[in-house]
Amino acid sequence: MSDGPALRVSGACKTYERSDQAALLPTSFQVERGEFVSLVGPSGCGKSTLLGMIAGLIAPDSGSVEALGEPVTGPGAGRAMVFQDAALFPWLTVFHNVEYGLRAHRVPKAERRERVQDALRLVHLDDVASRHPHELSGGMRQRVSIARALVMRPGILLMDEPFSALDAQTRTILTDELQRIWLETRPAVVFVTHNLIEAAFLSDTVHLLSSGPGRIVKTYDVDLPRPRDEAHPALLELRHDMLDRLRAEVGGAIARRAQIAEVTAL
Amino acid sequence: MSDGPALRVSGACKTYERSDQAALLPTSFQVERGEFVSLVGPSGCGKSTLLGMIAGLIAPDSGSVEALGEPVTGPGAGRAMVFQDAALFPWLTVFHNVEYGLRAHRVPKAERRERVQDALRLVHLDDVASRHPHELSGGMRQRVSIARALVMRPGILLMDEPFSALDAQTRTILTDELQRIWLETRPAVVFVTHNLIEAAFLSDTVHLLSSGPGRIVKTYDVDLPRPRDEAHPALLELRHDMLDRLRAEVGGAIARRAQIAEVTAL
Amino acid sequence: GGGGGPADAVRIGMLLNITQGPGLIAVESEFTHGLAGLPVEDYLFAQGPDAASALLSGSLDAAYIGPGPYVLAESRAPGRLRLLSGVATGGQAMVARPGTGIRSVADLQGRRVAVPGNGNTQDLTLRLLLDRAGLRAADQGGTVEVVVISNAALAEAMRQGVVDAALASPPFGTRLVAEGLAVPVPSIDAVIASWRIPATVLVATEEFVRANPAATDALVTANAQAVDRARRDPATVARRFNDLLAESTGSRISTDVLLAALTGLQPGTGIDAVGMERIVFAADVAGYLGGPVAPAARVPRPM
Amino acid sequence: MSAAGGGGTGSAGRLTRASHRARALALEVFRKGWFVTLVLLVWWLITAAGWVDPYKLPAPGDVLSTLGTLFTERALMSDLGATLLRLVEGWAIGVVAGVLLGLLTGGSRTLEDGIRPVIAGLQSVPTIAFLPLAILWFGFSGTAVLAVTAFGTFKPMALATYGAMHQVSPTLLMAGRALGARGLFMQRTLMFPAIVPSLVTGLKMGWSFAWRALMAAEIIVTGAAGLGGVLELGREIGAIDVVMAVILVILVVGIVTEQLFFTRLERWVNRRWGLVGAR
Amino acid sequence: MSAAGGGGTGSAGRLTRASHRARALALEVFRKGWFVTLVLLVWWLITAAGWVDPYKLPAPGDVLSTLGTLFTERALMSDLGATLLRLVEGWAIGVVAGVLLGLLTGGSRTLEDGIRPVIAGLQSVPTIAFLPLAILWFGFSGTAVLAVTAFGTFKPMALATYGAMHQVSPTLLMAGRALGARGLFMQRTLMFPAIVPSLVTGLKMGWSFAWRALMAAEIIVTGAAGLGGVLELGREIGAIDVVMAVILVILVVGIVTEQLFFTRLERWVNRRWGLVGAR
Ligand SMILES: Nc1ncnc2c1ncn2[C@@H]1O[C@H](COP(=O)(O)OP(=O)(O)OP(=O)(O)O)[C@@H](O)[C@H]1O
Ligand SMILES: Nc1ncnc2c1ncn2[C@@H]1O[C@H](COP(=O)(O)OP(=O)(O)OP(=O)(O)O)[C@@H](O)[C@H]1O
Ligand SMILES: [Mg+2]
Ligand SMILES: [Mg+2]
Repeated sequence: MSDGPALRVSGACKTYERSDQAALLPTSFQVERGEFVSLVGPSGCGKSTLLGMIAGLIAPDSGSVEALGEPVTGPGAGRAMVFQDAALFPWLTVFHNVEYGLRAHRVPKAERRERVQDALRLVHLDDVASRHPHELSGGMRQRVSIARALVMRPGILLMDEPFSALDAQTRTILTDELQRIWLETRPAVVFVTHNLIEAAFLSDTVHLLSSGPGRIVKTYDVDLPRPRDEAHPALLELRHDMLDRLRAEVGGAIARRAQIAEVTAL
Repeated sequence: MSDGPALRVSGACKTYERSDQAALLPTSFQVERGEFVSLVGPSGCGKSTLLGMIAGLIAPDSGSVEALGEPVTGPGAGRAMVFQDAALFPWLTVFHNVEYGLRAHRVPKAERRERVQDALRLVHLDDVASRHPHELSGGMRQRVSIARALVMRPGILLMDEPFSALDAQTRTILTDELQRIWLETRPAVVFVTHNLIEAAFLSDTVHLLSSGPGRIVKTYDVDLPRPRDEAHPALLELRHDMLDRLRAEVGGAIARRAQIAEVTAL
Repeated sequence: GGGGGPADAVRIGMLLNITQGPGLIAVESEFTHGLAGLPVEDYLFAQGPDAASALLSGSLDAAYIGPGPYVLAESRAPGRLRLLSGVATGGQAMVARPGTGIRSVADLQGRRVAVPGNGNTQDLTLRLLLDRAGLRAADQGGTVEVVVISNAALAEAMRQGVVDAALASPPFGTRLVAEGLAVPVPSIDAVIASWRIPATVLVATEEFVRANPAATDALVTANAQAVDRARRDPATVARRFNDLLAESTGSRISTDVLLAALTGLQPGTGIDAVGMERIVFAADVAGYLGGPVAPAARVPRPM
Repeated sequence: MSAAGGGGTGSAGRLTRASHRARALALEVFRKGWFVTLVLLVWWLITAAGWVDPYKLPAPGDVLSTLGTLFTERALMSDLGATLLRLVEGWAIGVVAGVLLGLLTGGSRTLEDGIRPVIAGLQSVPTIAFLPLAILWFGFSGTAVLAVTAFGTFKPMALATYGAMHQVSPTLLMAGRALGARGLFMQRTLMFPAIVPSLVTGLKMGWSFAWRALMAAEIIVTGAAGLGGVLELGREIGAIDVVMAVILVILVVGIVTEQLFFTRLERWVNRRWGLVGAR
Repeated sequence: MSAAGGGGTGSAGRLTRASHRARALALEVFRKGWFVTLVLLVWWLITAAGWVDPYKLPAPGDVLSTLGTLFTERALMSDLGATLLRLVEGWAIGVVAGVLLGLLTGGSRTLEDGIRPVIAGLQSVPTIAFLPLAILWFGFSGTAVLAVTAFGTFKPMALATYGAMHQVSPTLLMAGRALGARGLFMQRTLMFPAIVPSLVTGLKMGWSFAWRALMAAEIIVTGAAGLGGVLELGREIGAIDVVMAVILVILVVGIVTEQLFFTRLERWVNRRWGLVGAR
């Protein structure tokens, strides 16, 4: 492994087949090792597309993605992903869900066992290892999903709106948890969210995207000591800034969409 | 119609079949004509159950609900409901969706037409009347759902997490819209949400519920002039109060649940 | 037709089977001018039992069927059908797989013998043969296994050695012999021929006969003419059969085979009372009867 | 989108697009046709090499020429027409009856719990078993055949309707009830349209069952027009080429109805009901 | 919950609960049994009143006594056994083959696009049409019957597998791919378990098709023991009571397998896969 940045996205862009507009214009940014980066922006601005390209699940039309010093051509053990709806395998127990990626990478059984137990302990779920996903609450399911990613010991952790399906209270609790876990394990993180407070609270850097077509329109640095408090006035102020910017962008996007609608008579 | 309160819930409670715990303990409260009341509380605390009883969709085990001076025994035109996922009929156009309740109540065709157009104008959707729901954005769908309720000219409007499936930006816009519409039409509203800012921003009164089993644990009055601004410090402070209280409640609920889990070996 | 009153057409069912030759040729000549002023509608059935059911359900007025289905229908719905006339007698052939050495009924002991269907002429005749030789079918606790194999599958069954012998309806026995898949067993054929078992009879529903006496008379007369023609000129039957076959499936059977098969078949309007009696007896032995068959039902009762 | 083919004139651009489309079409034809081609090739090879007796597997050419003979001598076209007419009739009756029964009894738990297991049980009895009853009760004429075909369609459609009704989103039903819909109005304006997408899938299944039932029924009266009779006569005289020719006709009809009717219907319904990505 | 029956002693409470349970059971029996009872009653009434000739519709009692005779004198039990054995065998082979084909070819668009329409087309051809071919190819032995039954099951199972694979949540597949699953590992550990709940529904449908195919085959290849042979016997000798007795047996077998096997399997899978309300 080289000592460069954890992740380098260089001019990656994407237009989906049968679509008349780019989902994401050429985009470049960089994530340092151990850095926590958030992507925020209105619905459809290409956040998931960008994350998919980093994960190696979507091939960029042009441009490139380099992760941990190597070009991304497909999924790799160094990058792990957490999805919005947890995406656990309902027929496997918690233990076997977390173990799945290790099996896919042919890790020997004894080592698998140990690493899974470590990961479950990290998210405080070692006592429900033998349950099935449907026997867990939404928050617990999402923690299993995080453990399933962390067990791969990823250099880069990718999270696509991991908490947006949870209720506000559980969400607050899990955000705290994520900060703790990240401080303990320190992967580079790319975190997608709609929740601006969440982004401000967790991140070192926040990229704000806009749609129609998708691109990064502004980048914020958050220089606050950790662990942080959600009610810190600087965070609230940052949220306010981003909200204003977003409202302007969404308004613009809506105007553009209306124009398109007129032309294509949707 | 008498001149009493819009709604009087007296000791209504509910235990679902095959459940070992009450979903809602005997609950009483009152909503004045034209008042905006919110219900907040953790998941599973019985908010939807309470709303269903008011709508006449769920029969309380004991206690009673009185709406616009008459006891509730089933759905009635005086009470209209808006659901979390809009619940539009996908095979009908926007116009016919809004018209549906009027058809069910055998309103003559000419009057239906007029009332639907009025309702659509109110939510700024008169130009998409002939589209189908899947041709709309999430925010537009939810506005159709509101029009579908308002067209019934309800004395009481019931809303169950109407904005929780929307992204943050759309949500903010719709919350503003709802305040405007409510100020124009002035029904009594019972509004369920997880979003504390939203509740504080919109309501005259907020009831905070707690689960295990469900009951009202605290009531807040919000005496601020309208139209309001979301960033008003009094609102932020109220949110903070409620959040603290909720955290305490949720913690308690989790502790209680753990106890139950031990006993029933879930 | 149907409904009890006078009919406006005579609906006649038959099978595409050369034992029904007189019926097949009647359709293109004797029936063409109608029967006592009523037009004839003809229907081709795949199997006798279906034609019998169609008679009982009232959707046919008359039919050419084997004596087996007639007797069985009479036993379950006594008095609903009326035997009008004989059509043909004989025609079945016992054939054996080469090398089995089957020469007499006694040789069938422990063998598998094919018939084309349960309760049809061949099935009943075989049971009669066994009974006279002191043997029993396997389903009656005996040693001879009677298996049902459709005419179509018979050649393949012989080839695969699934059966040792078959009592076949014409022309399928002759065809097996012609194709070298089986050899005839003349001694058994001789016994069967001596029994004068009807191959095809003409029946009508009692209801139709009562309501349409003139048409019934005309039907019996027309049938007699067709029978007479078939007896004098078997080639007409062969040609007609092949035409119908080609019309239905686009293929034909060799005329030589058909003519050879027709030599054992005697068209005739008479029904041998003893031959009929034997059929009833065999059906009883096999346990097929739903009730007794009155003696009066075993002989033709034209008006 | 960036300009395609950079620098070409308008007509050149159009040409490029046309050749693109041609290539896409060729790819499509290959993707959908390679397996059929392969099967035909293997079939032809086996028979041409003489590995199998022709009476067991006639050559593709022989089957085709038999098919030709059937069309000219037997007027297979009118058989096909008669069969399709019966099929559509029986199927339509079965569909309407099944969906109506489902809609009318599926609302009540007592009605459904009593009726559904009986229909499910009957569904496990092959149609062929009911044929003797149908002939006795309805006669062999069109009525019996129609009755059997309709009955064969009715059972799976009723079961599909019950199944679909249980999958309707409870929120949608609640929304309807809250708006004042009740009883027949509810079943007609909400329950029925809500289950249409599931029913479309059911229709295809019902069609397959209708074919089965009809073929079994047509076998009785072989002389009358109808594919079943041809099939049975071919079977009776051991003409395997006739059997294969009829199979071929049924197969082609199956593929054509699937592509021309069911796939389109499904696509239309899915679009109308917003079940595929909007836009 | 508030104390039930207020003030009773413990044993009285238990009694009350027992009587509650008895009442619930009675209600359940009524709910599920009323329709069957009604049908039987109407049947009995019609025949007892003599409105229909007994050769068209025998009385329930007559059918029962025929059933008894069949069991004692015709060894119907061994027919039933033979049929069920063939059914299970043919069905199992068809299920395994269909699911395997679906899993192995459903991953590639080219493979699926080529094969699926052919199978869908074949599915529209009633099994009865393939019988003559099966007899020629596999002989008279049980093999032909088994082949036809397996083939009859194979087609709907393969189609069900394709259908189920298209409905697997793309996020789940993406999660698997992101975790490094590929190729056979992916199909085996992710695709297969993901489609199991849909397949369970498919199994029931396959069973119904297997019955149809088997009955058709047994009716034509009647040499061996089997319900189909008895059914055909009843038809050929015009004994409608035998036909109805066999229908009754098939019906009872259908209901019993549904209740004892499929419903349980479905419930188990749904619980294991978390498809019913978690708790
Ligand atoms: N598989 C696909 N095929 C075609 N278009 C797609 C596909 N996936 C996404 N898109 C389109 O690409 C654009 C960007 O989508 P993307 O999912 O990346 O947005 P997003 O920012 O994640 O939105 P959200 O916040 O709603 O999750 C959208 O316009 C979307 O409709
Ligand atoms: N139909 C039902 N049958 C049995 N239990 C139910 C049913 N509906 C709700 N419950 C239970 O009753 C309790 C209250 O449910 P309810 O839906 O009213 O909560 P809620 O406050 O609306 O929750 P959320 O915020 O998640 O919507 C929960 O424990 C729930 O599991
Ligand atoms: Mg996204
Ligand atoms: Mg709720």
